[in-house]
Amino acid sequence: MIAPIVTLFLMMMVLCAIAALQVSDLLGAVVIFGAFSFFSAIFFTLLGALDVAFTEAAIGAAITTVFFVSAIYRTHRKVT
Amino acid sequence: MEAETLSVVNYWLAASLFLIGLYGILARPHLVRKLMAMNILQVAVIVFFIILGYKSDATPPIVRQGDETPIARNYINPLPHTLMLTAIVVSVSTTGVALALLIRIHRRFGTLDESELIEKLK
Amino acid sequence: MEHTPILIVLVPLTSALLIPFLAMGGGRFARAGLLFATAGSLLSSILALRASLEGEVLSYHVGGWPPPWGIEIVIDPLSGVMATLVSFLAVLAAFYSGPYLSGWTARRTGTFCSLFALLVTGLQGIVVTGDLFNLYVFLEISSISAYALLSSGGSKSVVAVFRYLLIGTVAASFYLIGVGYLYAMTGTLNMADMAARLPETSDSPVIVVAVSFIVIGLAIKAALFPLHGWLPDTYTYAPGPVIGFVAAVMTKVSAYALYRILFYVFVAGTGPREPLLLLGWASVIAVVAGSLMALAQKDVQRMLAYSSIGQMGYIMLGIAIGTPLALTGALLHVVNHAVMKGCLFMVVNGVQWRLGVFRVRDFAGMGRRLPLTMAAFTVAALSMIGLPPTAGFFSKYYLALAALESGYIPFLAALILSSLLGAVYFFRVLEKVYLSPENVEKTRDTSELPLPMLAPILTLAVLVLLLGVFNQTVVTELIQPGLPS
Amino acid sequence: MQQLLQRIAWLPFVAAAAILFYAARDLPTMADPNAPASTHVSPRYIESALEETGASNMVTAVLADYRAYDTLGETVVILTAGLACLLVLGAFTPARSGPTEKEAMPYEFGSDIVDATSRLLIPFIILFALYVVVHGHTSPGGGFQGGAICAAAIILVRLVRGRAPGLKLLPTYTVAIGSIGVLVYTGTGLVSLFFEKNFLDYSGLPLPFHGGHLREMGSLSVETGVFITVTAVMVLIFDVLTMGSEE
Repeated sequence: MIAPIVTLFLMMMVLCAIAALQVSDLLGAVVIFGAFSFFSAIFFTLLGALDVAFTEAAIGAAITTVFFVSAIYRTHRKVT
Repeated sequence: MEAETLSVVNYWLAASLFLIGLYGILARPHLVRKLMAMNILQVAVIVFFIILGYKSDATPPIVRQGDETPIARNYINPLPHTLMLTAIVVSVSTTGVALALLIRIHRRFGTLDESELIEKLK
Repeated sequence: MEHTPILIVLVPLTSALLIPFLAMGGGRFARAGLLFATAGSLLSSILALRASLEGEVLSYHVGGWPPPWGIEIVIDPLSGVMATLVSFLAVLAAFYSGPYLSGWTARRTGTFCSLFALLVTGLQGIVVTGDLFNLYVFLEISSISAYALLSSGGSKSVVAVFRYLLIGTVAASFYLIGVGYLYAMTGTLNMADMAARLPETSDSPVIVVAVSFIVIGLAIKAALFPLHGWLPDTYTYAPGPVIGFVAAVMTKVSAYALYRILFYVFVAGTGPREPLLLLGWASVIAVVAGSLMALAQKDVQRMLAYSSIGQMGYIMLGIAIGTPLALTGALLHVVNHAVMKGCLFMVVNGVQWRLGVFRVRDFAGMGRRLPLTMAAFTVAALSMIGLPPTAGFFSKYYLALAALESGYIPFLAALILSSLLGAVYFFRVLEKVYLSPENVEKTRDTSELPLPMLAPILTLAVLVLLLGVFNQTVVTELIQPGLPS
Repeated sequence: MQQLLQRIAWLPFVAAAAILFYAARDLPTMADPNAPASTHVSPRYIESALEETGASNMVTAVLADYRAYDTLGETVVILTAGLACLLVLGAFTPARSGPTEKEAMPYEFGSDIVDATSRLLIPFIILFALYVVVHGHTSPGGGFQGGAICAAAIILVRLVRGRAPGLKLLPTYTVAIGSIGVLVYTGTGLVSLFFEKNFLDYSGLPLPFHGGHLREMGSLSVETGVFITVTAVMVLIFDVLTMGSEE
């Protein structure tokens, strides 16, 4: 039996993904992207993929976000 | 029956993530945004694989203390997890290289908008 | 010598790891390390090829785990020939890069050489692997190193490469999702094991979808026509020593991977045929469109890039027809095109490096200035057009025969049309080279290219002729053992 | 022509959507224990990983032993990315004379409280990273996760205290450290090559262990290599992204 909560988290991920592509402030988009990664980490935990969740949280949510932020700091932040 | 519906819904949501990523790469004009879309696309593939590995009524793939003879039915399939560790690492590597390229593009052309960039290249 | 299969990958890999340390002693050591990497890979490839030609498929179990649990490296005549081809061109490109790198700092040279060795590692890894996911990993190694190397040619190349990076990652994700579908249906990732288990499920639509995704993914990497968008800009602005190698083998390795999966995993013919026919029509368009667009270019390097798109169409056409004759043609064309395109790109980049010119009209009178280089260019160009006795004629001949034999007349027409177009755009350049007066100002250094650049160019030109003259031997000894039984 | 291509760009999107949604219905039902993926290759990993490789975490067993060659490739991907960043943005402004206070803080994140907190936390974060690597065999974790955590700790130092401590680990050194990590990995594999076993077959290692235990030591050594590479290259990429410029 698959818990509907799995589906719920997938929906959250889809919402975050859409938001990350639409928000006009790039830094805000990156933060939403971090949330997206975090939701996916929880999703992986629910499906028993503990190692993947761990890696996604450490690499996807933390390091990728830091990379994005440092690159945005060196370019520009606002877009239309 | 309910399980089957839910299963298809999950596959569809993973497919939607993939499509959102594809849409972002094709249609969003800003290069950083395209890069984010690329990451979403890769997470979609990871989600798909993790769904494949899941088994009902099974525990995460770590042998329980005292379980002398582990039976395949009782543990979730570890192979997709392994493969997706690789995929996550690949995606962060690609992102790093792409951001380095972006910084250079911005230094040279002063913009990261695709249409402005095409204008400046002419 | 049971370990030769793994050495094909390991030698360039280990050298790539040592090159950053060698570079601390100076750029020359880094270049020597690169030469060692490519030469070692070539040597092991030749040894493995010889062993596999004696009739036995070498299968190497990495980690001592038997497939499908562990990862298997497979050397059959097909992958042996491919590995030899890749490492041979890598050796030549390593020589060729010498003068180009001479002005760089030691650290940058070290990074460059290390990445080049990693590119070779990635391509060789794709060629020899027997595991679908392992192929993905090495695809990414080769792609990431190629992005970096191709972007070292100036600002325009960076923009082009960024686009290539996005498209390339999409392609890899497409491939990976195709592999995911296959894994869901068969539970295995080993190619041979999957081929054995697929017939049980081959009527499922999921398999058709999986084939489509894998074909689309690898076709993007191989720059098949509607999916070629990344190629022209990337190739045009790329730096010399890189493009001579990348243009020669990288798209071919993707085509090879596609061929391997279609004919060794799906056992094409028994599986679904629709994606293959679609591929055939796409390649017909590719052949014609590539040649037409090449005709419209003023920049020689861009012209060659578009011509590559057309030539990839030939290879895909052969794969799509799928008869033994067509496959012979396709595989022969993989070898031929790698050799002649490598030669052409090296010549054009050499001219650009020496004289700083790249447009067709700037090539006027070049035949008197750089006689040897231009002789090589002529040989390779004639081969691209497909005149006997050069190598290009024979692969086109096989493809044409195959198209005729299996009744695909439009395919045959496309072949002939594109050969005519090829003649037009290459003779346009050759006419400038030999018949027009010079128009480059006299002050520039106009002596022949330095030996490290000239030697690879001439080697490739001679090889074009040899492949043509001894084409019968090549086909029966090397190509035909590589066909699926 | 460009306009036309822009229009056509939608076609692959629609096509992909159609086939993705179409295929989903014919995939094996999610969580079905009788799906091919759960009944073919994977049972061996589950049933004999502990006995054959000594790791009770099956993911680590597959990662570092059964499919160690993949993981080697993956580590090489990371190193390649580091080198690639270095080639693209590899020039650093030398700061031998010592940066001024202002230059030392490209980000205005530093404050006394943040500084004190990070000083308190960072040793524990690094300790935790090492724990994650060493315990990868019995609990979730391994070289990648440990490396990422350790890199995060070092990046934290740089964010809080600016450039000055960052320049002590120049990219030239981090890339060398990254290479050493992969060399540890290939070295482990090559040792077994010399003892007449296949590449990465840990049963050939000359260590006083047997069976699963010996293989566990082999994969631990490999994980250490992964840890070194991931840490070094993640820090390298961060440095390049924040301070590098084209040569």
